[in-house]
Amino acid sequence: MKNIKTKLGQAEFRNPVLGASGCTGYAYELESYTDLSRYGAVTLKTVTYTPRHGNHPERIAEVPAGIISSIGLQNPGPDVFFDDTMPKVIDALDRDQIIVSVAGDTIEEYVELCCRTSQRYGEKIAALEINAACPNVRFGVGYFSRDPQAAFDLIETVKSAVSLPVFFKFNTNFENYLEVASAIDEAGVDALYTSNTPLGLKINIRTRRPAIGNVVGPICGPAIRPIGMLRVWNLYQKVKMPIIASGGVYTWEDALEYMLAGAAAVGVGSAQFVQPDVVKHIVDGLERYMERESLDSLTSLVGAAHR
Amino acid sequence: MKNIKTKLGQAEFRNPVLGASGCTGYAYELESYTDLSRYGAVTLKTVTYTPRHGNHPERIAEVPAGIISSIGLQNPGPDVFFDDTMPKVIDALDRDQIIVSVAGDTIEEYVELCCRTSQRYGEKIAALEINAACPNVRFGVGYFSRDPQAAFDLIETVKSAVSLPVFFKFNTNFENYLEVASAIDEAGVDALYTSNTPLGLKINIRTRRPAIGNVVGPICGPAIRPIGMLRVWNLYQKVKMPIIASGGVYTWEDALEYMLAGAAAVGVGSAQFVQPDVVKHIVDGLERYMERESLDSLTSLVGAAHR
Amino acid sequence: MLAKLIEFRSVTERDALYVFDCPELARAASPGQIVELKINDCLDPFLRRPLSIFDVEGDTFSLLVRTVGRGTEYMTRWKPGVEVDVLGPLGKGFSWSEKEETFALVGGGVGMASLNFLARRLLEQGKQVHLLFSPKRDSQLLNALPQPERMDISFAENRTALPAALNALLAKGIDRVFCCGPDGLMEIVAKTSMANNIPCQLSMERHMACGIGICLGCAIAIRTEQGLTYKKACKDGPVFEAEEVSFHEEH
Amino acid sequence: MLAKLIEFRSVTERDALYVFDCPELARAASPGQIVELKINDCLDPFLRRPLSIFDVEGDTFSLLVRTVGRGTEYMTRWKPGVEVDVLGPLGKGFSWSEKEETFALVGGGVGMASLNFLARRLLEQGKQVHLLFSPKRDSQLLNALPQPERMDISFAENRTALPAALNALLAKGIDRVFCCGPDGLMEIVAKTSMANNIPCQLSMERHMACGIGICLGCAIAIRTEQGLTYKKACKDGPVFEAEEVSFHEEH
Ligand SMILES: Cc1cc2nc3c(=O)[nH]c(=O)nc-3n(C[C@H](O)[C@H](O)[C@H](O)COP(=O)(O)OP(=O)(O)OC[C@H]3O[C@@H](n4cnc5c(N)ncnc54)[C@H](O)[C@@H]3O)c2cc1C
Ligand SMILES: Cc1cc2nc3c(=O)[nH]c(=O)nc-3n(C[C@H](O)[C@H](O)[C@H](O)COP(=O)(O)OP(=O)(O)OC[C@H]3O[C@@H](n4cnc5c(N)ncnc54)[C@H](O)[C@@H]3O)c2cc1C
Ligand SMILES: Cc1cc2nc3c(=O)[nH]c(=O)nc-3n(C[C@H](O)[C@H](O)[C@H](O)COP(=O)(O)O)c2cc1C
Ligand SMILES: Cc1cc2nc3c(=O)[nH]c(=O)nc-3n(C[C@H](O)[C@H](O)[C@H](O)COP(=O)(O)O)c2cc1C
Ligand code: FES
Ligand code: FES
Repeated sequence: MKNIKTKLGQAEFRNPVLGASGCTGYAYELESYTDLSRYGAVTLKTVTYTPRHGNHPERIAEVPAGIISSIGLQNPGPDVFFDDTMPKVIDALDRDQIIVSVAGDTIEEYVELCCRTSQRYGEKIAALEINAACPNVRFGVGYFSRDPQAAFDLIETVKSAVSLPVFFKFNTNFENYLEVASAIDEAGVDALYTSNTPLGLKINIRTRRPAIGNVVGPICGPAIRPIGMLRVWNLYQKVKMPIIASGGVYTWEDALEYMLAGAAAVGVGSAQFVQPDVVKHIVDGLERYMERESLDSLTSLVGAAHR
Repeated sequence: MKNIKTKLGQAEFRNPVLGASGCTGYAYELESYTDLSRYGAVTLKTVTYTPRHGNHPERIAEVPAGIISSIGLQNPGPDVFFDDTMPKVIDALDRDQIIVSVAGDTIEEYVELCCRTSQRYGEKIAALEINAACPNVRFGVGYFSRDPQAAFDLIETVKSAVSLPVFFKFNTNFENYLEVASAIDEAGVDALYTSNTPLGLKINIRTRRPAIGNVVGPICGPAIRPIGMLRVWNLYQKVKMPIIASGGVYTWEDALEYMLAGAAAVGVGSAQFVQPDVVKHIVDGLERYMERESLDSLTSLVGAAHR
Repeated sequence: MLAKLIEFRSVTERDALYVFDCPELARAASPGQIVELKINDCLDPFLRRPLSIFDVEGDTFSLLVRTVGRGTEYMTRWKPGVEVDVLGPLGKGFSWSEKEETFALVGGGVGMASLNFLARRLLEQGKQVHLLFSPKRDSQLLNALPQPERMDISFAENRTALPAALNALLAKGIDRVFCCGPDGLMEIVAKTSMANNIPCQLSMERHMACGIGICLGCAIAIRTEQGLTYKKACKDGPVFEAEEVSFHEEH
Repeated sequence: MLAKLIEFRSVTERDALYVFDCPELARAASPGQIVELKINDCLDPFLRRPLSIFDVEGDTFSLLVRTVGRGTEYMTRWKPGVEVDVLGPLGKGFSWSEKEETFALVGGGVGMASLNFLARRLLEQGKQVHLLFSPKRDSQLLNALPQPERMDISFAENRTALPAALNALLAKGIDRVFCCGPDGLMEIVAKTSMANNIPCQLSMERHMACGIGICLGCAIAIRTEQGLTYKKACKDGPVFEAEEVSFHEEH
């Protein structure tokens, strides 16, 4: 019997293909385009401690095999999120499919958001995701992604405050990403989620100005997959916790490639913009592959390229 | 009268579109595929202090909108280069089109290579290019690209040893690339040449092993252009010397985009693998653009997106 | 969803009309809505392209497309018979009330695309349609209109001449204004209409990644009682009320 | 250079024959040479694809292509009439001397592709051609051969059976062996031929970026008197002498 179920720390998912935060909306928007039950899970758009308008347009610029985006974490804040959004999410997804992503400017804000989520919806979601790419009021953007001690403190505090599984989503752009990952590993997170999106710039040659209102933004999409692949490869050799890899997953082959490099699961982001039912196709593809290769599970393939 | 001539420090070229080292062979191989006189210049494949066999195959892996390569600086070494290769190069290109790229493991090796080149061919070439991406025997790969002091010493020593224009080609992958660039700026180089190629990995899902013999290799091609664009943007704000940008240039629009970001000239690399006459097309395109926009020169556009 | 190209026709040197057979989409579409087309089946160009529905007739819909970049250039090479991957109809289109009788449609260049389908529906309901087009030098575009004789068509030489031309038109007694074109033109039309106290709807453009409301890439600054906020061009729009759109203010 | 596809024919479930009109290339080609095809005009797939010239007749050349990945899959969608961007003929092909009369051509799977054109030229010169094909289960591929009746064709069940089959063939008196197939098969053929003191040429495959000698991506390890060195499959090869190719040794 082939089994595509995927355990990430304390959390268990129906399959290893997850909708990535900010690229899957609140899932219910996709209901008429795909079969939502085929998602391993969906990480909802990050909710921040206070509502955020987001960045000035243009927010999207196409680049070869990818996009530069600059959304600025636009979201309605926790009150609207809990009262209006979550009920619709719960209608669209099963409990084991819902991951709530939170971000704050301080550890206290993160913890409060986690606690509120846990109190209100703890029974109805699968996990919490700490988006560590948020600007820190004192130390700037990505602080919790680049300071091992801050990352450790953040996770340790959150873990002791809630009993839900906790994922740590961070950006591997900083040279010390392996150190940060080690700190997280020690702090006892359920899974490490990598975004692997380097910063980029595009200039509009007609206006002769940056194409993005904010000038700079992270690059996502297949273009950056080989970068993500290398970082997952390196992380797999460094840490023990399961890795969720995002960055350019478009086909089942891409998902498999990340798993061979060491990812236990993958997050699918911008591919959904182009093909809203892409997650279903990836899961179908992985199942067909297991069939063809007579694999009972994909677990044995995780990190297999290292062996 | 439109004038597309390009001054880079002491060196002057017929146009700002250069064939990048390692992607243009020794130029004469391209004679039957394009009009070599349309190249602003060609940087020849890097010659190292001692001959190098290069890396074990496979050396090439295709990725979305680019490739991972791992050549390992294969070259026949200076004796064969000077005696057999250079005469053929001189037959194929004009003096102002020839840039010789050198690399050593120590400053002494660099200097000796520069002096030998200068003595033997000083009258017959336009410039020397210091490939700073070479492994250092003591401090590992990219030492001269990541240690500002080492970079400064290297350039200062070379500049005082030869009178030819000198370009410094370095990789912007290290977090301190702006510091390194500042050091070079002070050392008084004629131009800064950026390669902008992040490291990547691909796994062959059939063999379940890395696709490249060497596991890891730099990614080049359009996929990484937005990364290069941002780094050139940042460098332009930091340094005074002219910048030569490489990384994903394929069309005249790409060349123009780099110039708007701050590059005085561009290096065209892997695009030539796909379209051996691509440099001619880029130069034609820039000339047509100047015509259409009634521009006398492109100089006013260099860095224009900052203003 | 696949749509089969059944006709391709040049309208001007840089604009072309594409007619697709796609019953499901054609039947569901309403004026002002858009489609998102996949240009080819590889990763370059990466994103779909958002285009207004120019017309609907029976099982077919058409697009009026200006060739401006890689994607639209690629489209000009499509041959009838090709099947194209399309999402749609998407977004919220134009709206009006039964009581309103006379409409001014202001089109700026290829922005005119979304107004033709609107005109068709208005005419079907026996309404009166005035089309004001700017800039006049682009008027060859109107060759794409299937029923020009049923509208009253006038021109503004350019943007400078537009306020006067629109004022003249509004003076005839217009119940509602619809506009689609570049931001600068729409701002003029919004101001002029509001100054005349005539309701006005604008069809807004933003670079889009998804077209279906999941990326928040297509932000339009909207005035609300609580201050400025961003709405989605692809889902809350592309059509917005003129009063609510903020063309300049930042937060 | 553009080559126009004039015929497309399935040979097996996963192999197809493509015939192109391209006088310049066809006239210049010699057996063992390759072409580099651009799959489409966008950035994905990025690289050209190297393919052996399967045959040349008058102004046309043909390719026998196994569908294995994105690029070759894309090719199967080409319709006759399409114009494809091609570089070639590239590289150094097979060579033999006038005195040699009897040849063994050993093909492994679709590696057979480069041997058909060779067979044609040998037969034109009145030489005797023995084709040994492995593995037998792939023999449907031989349906692509235009003149099978003019060769003596035999089979090896698989790689294990190959040395015996080749020894039997060589025993008939063979002047030279040519081989094209997977590395593992070529190594066997090289060893067996050398053991019999019969000259042997191999057509080698490597991932290629440029195909024209400027990237050094297609390295083949070659034995020389000064030790191992790397040569370029695209320019110095793809055909090499069996003695010079090193299948295993690293530096
Ligand atoms: C709601 C909406 C409706 C539209 N309706 C029409 C129409 O009916 N007819 C028509 O000709 N054009 C229309 N456009 C503009 C059209 O989408 C762009 O011209 C087209 O995407 C350009 O693609 P390209 O590949 O040729 O150009 P490129 O410049 O190569 O495109 C690069 C990227 O920029 C985006 N982009 C470029 N220009 C625009 C633009 N003006 N607006 C939004 N995104 C842009 C592209 O979608 C792509 O992501 C509409 C745009 C929007 C947002
Ligand atoms: C000198 C030479 C001659 C060849 N002749 C033929 C022929 O006549 N018929 C035929 O069917 N095939 C031939 N091949 C193999 C053919 O080039 C590959 O099967 C093809 O490139 C695969 O492309 P893809 O996009 O379908 O596969 P993908 O796996 O998607 O290709 C990805 C990348 O890997 C490269 N690649 C994949 N497989 C190979 C391979 N076996 N050898 C070299 N590069 C590879 C591709 O060129 C591309 O760069 C030849 C290869 C070489 C080097
Ligand atoms: C438009 C956009 C919005 C995003 N918003 C968020 C977010 O709110 N929180 C988060 O953790 N990641 C966010 N991301 C990052 C994605 O979840 C994902 O990690 C990244 O895009 C890489 O995956 P991809 O290449 O498949 O798109 C966003 C990405 C994009 C493109
Ligand atoms: C196959 C290959 C070989 C290269 N060899 C060299 C080299 O010898 N010396 C050097 O300075 N750069 C070398 N480079 C880097 C290129 O010159 C260029 O900076 C880089 O590829 C980015 O440009 P591109 O994206 O246009 O390819 C090489 C790149 C490739 C792909
Ligand atoms: S384009 Fe994605 S939300 Fe509108
Ligand atoms: S493929 Fe580039 S040198 Fe052979």
